[in-house]
This record gives sequence, structure tokens and C-alpha cells, in this order.
Amino acid sequence: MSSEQLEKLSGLLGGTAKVAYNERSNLIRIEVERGELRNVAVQLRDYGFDHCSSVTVVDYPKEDLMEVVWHLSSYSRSEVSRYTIGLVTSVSRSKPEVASLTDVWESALFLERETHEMFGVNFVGHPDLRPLLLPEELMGTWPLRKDYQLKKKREDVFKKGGASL
Amino acid sequence: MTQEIKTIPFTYEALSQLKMSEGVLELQIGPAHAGSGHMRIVAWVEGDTVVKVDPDIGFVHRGVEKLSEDRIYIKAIPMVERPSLVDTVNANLGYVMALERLLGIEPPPRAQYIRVITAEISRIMSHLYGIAIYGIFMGSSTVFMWAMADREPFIDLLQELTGARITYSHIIPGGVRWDLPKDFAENAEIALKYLENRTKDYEKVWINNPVVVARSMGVGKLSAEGAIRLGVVGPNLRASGVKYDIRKEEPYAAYEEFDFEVPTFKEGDSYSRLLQRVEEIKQSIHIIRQALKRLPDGKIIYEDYYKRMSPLMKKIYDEKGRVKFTLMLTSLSPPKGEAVSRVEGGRGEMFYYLVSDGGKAPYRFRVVTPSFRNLPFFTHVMPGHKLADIPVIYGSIDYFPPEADR
Amino acid sequence: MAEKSQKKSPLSDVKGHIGALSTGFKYLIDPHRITLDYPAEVMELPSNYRGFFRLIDEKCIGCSLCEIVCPSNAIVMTQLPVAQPAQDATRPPPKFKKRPLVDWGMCIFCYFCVDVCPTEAFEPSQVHDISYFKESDYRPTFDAFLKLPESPFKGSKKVVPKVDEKKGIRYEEKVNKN
Amino acid sequence: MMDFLNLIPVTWLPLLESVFYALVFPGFIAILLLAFFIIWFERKAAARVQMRYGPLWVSKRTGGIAQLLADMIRFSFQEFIVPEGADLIPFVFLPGFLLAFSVLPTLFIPIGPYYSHIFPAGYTLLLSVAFTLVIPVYLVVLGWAADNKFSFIGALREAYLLISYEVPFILAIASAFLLYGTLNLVEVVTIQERSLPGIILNPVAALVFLIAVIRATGRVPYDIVEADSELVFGPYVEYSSLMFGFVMGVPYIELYSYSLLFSVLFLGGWAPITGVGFLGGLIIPGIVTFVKAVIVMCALVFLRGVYPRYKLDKAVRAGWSWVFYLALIALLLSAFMSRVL
Repeated sequence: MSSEQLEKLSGLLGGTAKVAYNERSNLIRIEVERGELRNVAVQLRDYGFDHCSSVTVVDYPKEDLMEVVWHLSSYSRSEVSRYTIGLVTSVSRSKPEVASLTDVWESALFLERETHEMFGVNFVGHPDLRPLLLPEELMGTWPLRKDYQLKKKREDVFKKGGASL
Repeated sequence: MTQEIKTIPFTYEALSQLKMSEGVLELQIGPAHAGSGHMRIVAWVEGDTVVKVDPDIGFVHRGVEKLSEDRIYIKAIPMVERPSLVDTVNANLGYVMALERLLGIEPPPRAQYIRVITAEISRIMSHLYGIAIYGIFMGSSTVFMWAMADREPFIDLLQELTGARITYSHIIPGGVRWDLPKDFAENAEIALKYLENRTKDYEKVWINNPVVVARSMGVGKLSAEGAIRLGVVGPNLRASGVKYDIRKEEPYAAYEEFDFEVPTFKEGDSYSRLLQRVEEIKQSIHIIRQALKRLPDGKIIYEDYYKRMSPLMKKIYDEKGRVKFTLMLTSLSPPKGEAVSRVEGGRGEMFYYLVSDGGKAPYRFRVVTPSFRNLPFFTHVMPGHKLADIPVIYGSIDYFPPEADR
Repeated sequence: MAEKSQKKSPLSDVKGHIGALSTGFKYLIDPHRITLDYPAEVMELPSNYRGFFRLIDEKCIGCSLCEIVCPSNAIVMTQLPVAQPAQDATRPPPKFKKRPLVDWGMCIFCYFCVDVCPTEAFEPSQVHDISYFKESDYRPTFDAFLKLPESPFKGSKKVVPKVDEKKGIRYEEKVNKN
Repeated sequence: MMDFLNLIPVTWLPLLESVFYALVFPGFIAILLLAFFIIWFERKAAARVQMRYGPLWVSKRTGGIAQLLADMIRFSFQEFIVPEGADLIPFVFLPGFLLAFSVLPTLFIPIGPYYSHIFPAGYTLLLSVAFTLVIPVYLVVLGWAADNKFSFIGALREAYLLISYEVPFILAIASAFLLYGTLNLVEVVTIQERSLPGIILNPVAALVFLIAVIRATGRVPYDIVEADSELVFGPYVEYSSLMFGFVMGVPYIELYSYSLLFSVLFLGGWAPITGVGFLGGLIIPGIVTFVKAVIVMCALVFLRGVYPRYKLDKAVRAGWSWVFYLALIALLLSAFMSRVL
């Protein structure tokens, strides 16, 4: 991404957002405070990043924080459609709560639902946070977190009368 | 005389507050159903009209992301292929590209060309599989058998190359595992010619078949603006008129050296999605021919890796064109950092996000597959249609449940 | 850009019906059959087909690289006693040797192990259609792992698949010399 | 053979002939053998179009013709499951009714000039059509009795399609009646022998008749009632074992009676060959009508290899629009043609 486009983008987002450019993956990483999240998202959408291609969480138990990452890219604006934006905001592990961006990007609907059931991040304002991939009895175990060991957890599922694997 | 389908409330809130009138029947088009595949489509039907659809997926969820966290990097290659079993080369290519972007290595040109050739053959097979499922969902077992049988020449091609029918695990960080056999070019040309004169039969029996036209034209309409808002991918996006193909927007693996066009349609209904796939098969044939003509010779694994091979491995590589795995490959530990790679699979954009902490196994590995991105078709596009349109829309978006569940 | 043609007129319906029926009839007269009469005719697979493989004991050095690289953890290294020579030679061979054992039920035939082995100790074969009655047979003993399983359909007619312009896949009778 | 006939006291002759008529030739035994052939032909023809072999291993030398026998044996060993919520009496007895009523029309369709000695031939056209109309009613009740959402929807679909396609069907029959001026099918065939076969006199009526037959027996473009990718198997979803075999065989028997009627009405029945007496008047011409009916059945059954499925609301709308107009045209055409005849 040419440097002046980068400057224009970070200038647009105001000083708070930290912008880093990963040249090999055409990835622009934007770290944002939780409060700032919504208006940065709205600015990005108006700038041209019109859909969300992935929502996920990178879990750091040692630093006791979870990074919630929205990956955005653009269908409509062809000069930026080459790049992916990684909109990152960090959340505490004890009470993981973040504003849901489904009203900004409707395509984040099922992605946020899956991230909720896998990590337990509560997306405030999401219209329909039911489990998507996992059965009801696994809600609450947040299987994709680092502290969920695959082997040990299988016995608990057996004890609770879960499906025998 | 296609009657106007009332505009569908696009926002999810409007859908979830839809009041259920008393005469509504809740249909569980469940996992064990001839028209649902490995998922349950819960449809609220009033008379013959679908009022609301809620897809309940996850029946074939393997947990690829969790499994990859305590396995060395190379082990994830066969695992990544399994969910999108019909388009294995693109899935494999996406993961390996993310790994190469972490490691900072580049495969030699010949390996890039072989990747493009196998990826395009895999795209043709994926489109043929999509047409087959579309056919059987609309009731024509002929097109199902034809499309499945027409994959056979391509399966035979890649079987000569890699030794497996579908799960090739052909692409490794830094290049590919086998070189093209000698008569690969002629066989490929024969297979492509066969498919070209088969499209005439498909046109007569399927594409211009009046029952197909009547059944799919105007069904599952999605405007370009709606497609962008719902974030759908692949042929379904292009059939709605959005000209977006990752091979053109963010070219990878030698795609910028070939000239091919990205076909788009305007109507965005099930019929144009079918035509979109046929057009894309023609473009893939065009690409394969160019790639085979201009195939550079040279190594199929990057130089530094070849130097580390033992004399026995070098002998095998020179004689049989087979890449042996050196210790470098089994104990990959890329530097700390993250990488994103996007690949235009047969069904659409495959998204890979790899975070490494310098260890032997990926710290976080995120896969988003095209079928998962096409889920909004169920909730937003199907309501308002007839019950008989559910399999038509389901078949036209080429939804593959194991790929959506990962 | 490839514009889709709108449905023109009922005439195109009639033309469509005739086209569909005539193509169907054409195939009714001379069908391009692609399916094989499986147990009677067996497909001859290419030489690099990834089928069952066996261990060449002399070449194996017990480095357990195959166990490390196997994606489905199908290979397990086992301790095997080494036959001690009668008189104690100057340097008696080690009492135990480590050899891999494969569980065919778990194996996905990706041939990572065959490709990682530094001494080419695995000999591949094209035999793939093997099934056992007992689940335990899927974990062969060490001596069973040294021999290649032969296909149960050795007697049936061998055909070689050839890509064909008109029929897609054409099967040629394989005339076996011996 | 001939002297054997006059051994039987004369008074018994009509009874024996009608029993033979009902049970052996165009009746039950012929239908069973034909069901073997037609189901095998459908699967084999579709297989040939679809680049595969179709049923083969059951009886390899004869190309798998005994497939239906194998299916029947398999069905008879399966357990017949009656769902809890199902309404017992209709659920269990209706398949039998369906089977019986689908065989009945063949009684009233003459296949030889000798027919009038066996049954009064006066209103054969009306009677044979009347019995074919009863079957869909049983189907709707059957779908309702099975207490399953999919079979309920299947039954409703049958009702919709029944009404929208019976009107053009009756109009086609009326135009045939108008064309020939008589309800007696034996006379219809004699008229066709004098002039041209019905399909040339009034092709539009023949087309509408065929479309209605495809809808009534659920052949492929119209297998909307038992659409497997939407309703799994329509009204028959809850059936298993032998009942399922019966219910699956009913459309084929219906197809047989319809195509027998079609060959008599439009293909000139036993036109070229005619004769007198039991053997010459019934068996030989009967075989000609039978072969014409089988050809019509093979043509209708072959559609499975070519077409996908039609949609319910489009099929119903088509039934009331262009199929209905075609039927009216057929009526006008036969009005005109009857002047010429």
C-alpha cells in the first residue's frame, strides 16, 4: 500500500488508532480502544471497506487479555480491494465484552455468533447470539480458549452425559 | 409472467421480529433429509410460502482450528483439505501461502505454475460438483450423474500427478511435492476438449431446458448492494453483478501472468448463478491452456531447501521428480508474527489467518470458508419464496456443509 | 459482461424441449458408459498411486521421523527385541531396535511418512481396496507389516483408464505379458 | 386348443372369459409382468442416458430384469412400521384400495372386438375415466392419515394438482368423444380403422391427454407430489416394507391403464389386425393394443432421464393457463374434424 494512502487512512482515523502495515500479507493492522471501536468501524466502512471477511479472537492467557480481530476487505472500491484490514481491540479475559459490529457490517452476523460460542466474548447488541456450530451442552466451556485442553475436557463431556465421542 | 417476489426485509432484526401467524408450519428439513445435506434447515412455512428460515449447522464440525494448535505446522495440510473436500487444492494452497508469508519464502516459478494448473483443475471439479448437486436438488438425476462422471477425467489427471484421487496434499511450503508427469500436457488437453464438447450437451439438456429455466429464473434474487452487505462470496457474488475475484484483486501464485476475464451477470438469481459457474469453467480452461503452454522448467522446490537435501533425496528428486521432506520441513518454526492469505476457491474466498509465537505449532489458526460466508443466503434470501425454491436456492449457492462447519 | 439472455418466447420453450429430448434420446441409443463392473473389472492404477505400503526392515534406522510427521498419528514406534548371536561377538548388537508400526484404520495415505524417511525404508504399492473382518487386523503385527498385502481381486480383468476426447474416460484392456 | 373350448358347457363361457379378461391378459398377471418390465426399463433407460449400467447384478445375463423381484423380496422381509400418531384404518388399508382401484380401469378398456361379448361395451369410455379419478382422492386421505408434516404437504399438493389438471384431462376426453361421437370404445376403434388414428385427427387432444397422464402418475417433470428433495417421498413418507412396495407400484399400474386408454383412443387400438372369436377377436388384437400401450409407457417413463422437477405453483398456474387453452383448442379441432369424418 503506498505510504501516502497509509497516512491518509491513519489521519482519517484520528490519532488514537495505531496503524501497522504488513507488506507480505497486504494486511493493515489497526489497534483501537474498546470505546473508539464503533466510530472507527463506521469511518472504515465509509472509506470503502464494505464487508467483514472474518471475526476471531486471539487468546493470550499469560497477559490475561483477548484480542478480538475483525478482518475487513472491500468489494466496491477497487483501489483498496487488494488489502485486508485487521481491526483489533483487546478485551479482558475475566469479563470479555465488546460492542457488536453487525449493524455496521451485516456480514459479521454469523462470524460473531461463532466467535461468541467458541471464546465466550459477549458481543453487545448482536441480534441473535445462539450457538451456531456447537451443541447446547458445550456452551460455557468456550472450547477454543487456550485453557481448554482437548483430552481432559472429553471426560467432562462424558460425565455430563454428552455425546459419547 | 414471473410474479414479483415481495422485497425481503434485509436487516436481521426485521426478520427476527416477524410475527408468526397461526397457520405457520415449522418444518425441520433435517440432517437426514434428501434435500438438506449434513445440516438442518428449520423453515417456517405458511401454506406454500416460506416465512422464515434458520439454518442449524455444525453437524460435521471437526474443530480444525482447535486441532491445529497442538500439531506441527506441516500436519495441518491434510487437515485443511478435509472440510472443503471438493476443492482441496485451493484449500491447501491458502494455508501454505499463509505459512510462506510467515516464513518469508517464495516458491520457484515452475512450482507457481503447477500450483495454478492444479488450482484451476480443482476449480473446474468444484464447479462440476456444484452443478451436480444443483441438478439432483432440482430433481434431474441425469445432470447429477453427468457432472459427477465429467469430473473423472480431471480426477484421473491429478491422480497421475499426485497418486491420490481427491486429497492430494500436493502443495508444501516452498513448492510442490511432485513434478508433472511427461504426458500431462496431452492428457490435460484431451480432458479440456472433452469438457468443451460436453458443454454442448449440458446446454441442451440442462441450461436451456425450459423446466430448469422456469424453476430457477427469478428465484433467489440478490441485488449487488444486497450481496455486498451480506458479504457473500465467489460465483454467487459475481452473479449479482459485483466484479470481484481475488485472483485479479490480490493476485497470488503467478495469476497475474495469465490474461483471463472475470465474468459477471446482472440478475443475481439462481439461473444466473448457474450460468456464472459455466462461464467460470470456460475461463479456467483458458487459464490451464496458457499455463501449460508457458510452463517454465526448473526446480519445483525453492533453492535453499534443495541444497539441504541429502544425496539420496537429491537422487530421488532428480530421477523421479519427487520431493522428499527434509528435517527443515518437519521442524518448521516461523518467527513470531501473523499472516493473512486469501485464495479464490471454486466456491469463493477462502480466508486464512495464522498467528505464530515462534513455536513448532501455530498459536492461532483461523479458517473462514466460502460456504460459511454464504450462510446469509438462508436467512435473508430464502424467506418469501416457495417451499420448492429452498432446494433450488440451496443448490444454486453451491453450499457444502462440511466446508461451512470446518 | 456475459449477459444472460432473457427468456424470449414460448417458441424457445418448444425448442428447449426438443433439444433436451433429442440429446437424451441420442444417449439412449449409444450410451457413453463410464462405470466399471467393479469386482469383475478392476482399474489398473498409475505407478505412483498412494496405496498400502510395507516396511523394509534392513533400511529402517528407527529414527521415528515418520511417527513425528504422521498427521493422523497412525504410526507408532515399537521396541522390538534383536536376536542376540550365540557367541558373544566383540561388539554385541543392541538388545532392542525401534521400528514403526502403522494402524491402517487411522492412516490417510498422504505418504508424508514415505517422503520423510531418510533411507527410503517404505516400499509403496498400488493396492488400496483391502478390508478386514476384525478391527484388530487393521493394526498389523510387525512381520505382517513387512509384507505387501495383495489385492483380493487379482484374478479379475485389468483395465487401464485413458482420458478420451469423446467419452471422457475410456478403459483399455490391459494385456498382461506374463 | 379349439376343441378344448367347446368341452366347457356353453353357459360358463362368458364367465370364464371375463375371469380370463380380468385376471390374466389385460388384467392382473399382465400388469405384474409389465410392472417388472417397465420399472426395469425406466431404471435402465435412465442409466443409459446417465453413463452407467443401471440394475445389473440381480440377474446378470438378462441385464438385471429381476430387480423388482429382488425389491419385493426385500420389502416383504422389512418390518411394517405404523407411526404412533397415524390414523390406523386409513393408513393400513388405503394402499390396498389404491392398488385395487388403479387396476380397475383396465377392466373397462376393450383390447379387441370380441370385448362386447364379455362386458357391455356401451359406456366403456366414461367408466374407465371415472375409475381413474378416484385414485387421487385416496392419495389425499392417505397423506392426511400418516400424521407427518411432509406427507400432509404432499397430500395438499396432490389436491392442488388434481383439480388443475383434471379439467384439461376431461376436456381432452370430451374432445375425443366429440370427435368419434360414441362412448363405446369398440366403435371408436372401428371409426379409427375406417379413417385415420386419433392422434392424427386431433393431435392437440393427444398432447393434453399425455400431459395429464404425466401429472396423474407423477412422472418426472411432474413428480411434485413425491418431490424427494423437498418432501422426501410426499404422502408415502411413513410407509415401509410391502406397503411401500404397493404404494410405489401404484403409479406404474395407473400409467398402464392410462396408456392402454391412450392407445385405444388415439393410436387406433387394434387397428390393422381384427378378427372374430375368442382367440382371433381378443388375444391377437389385444397384443397389438398392449404393445402400443407399452410403447407409450416407455416414452413417458423415459422422461426421467431428461427433465428436472417442475414447481408446484408454476405447475398449477400452467394447468389453468396454457394446458387449459390447449384443451379448448382440442375441443374446437375435434368439433371441426367430426364434420369431416
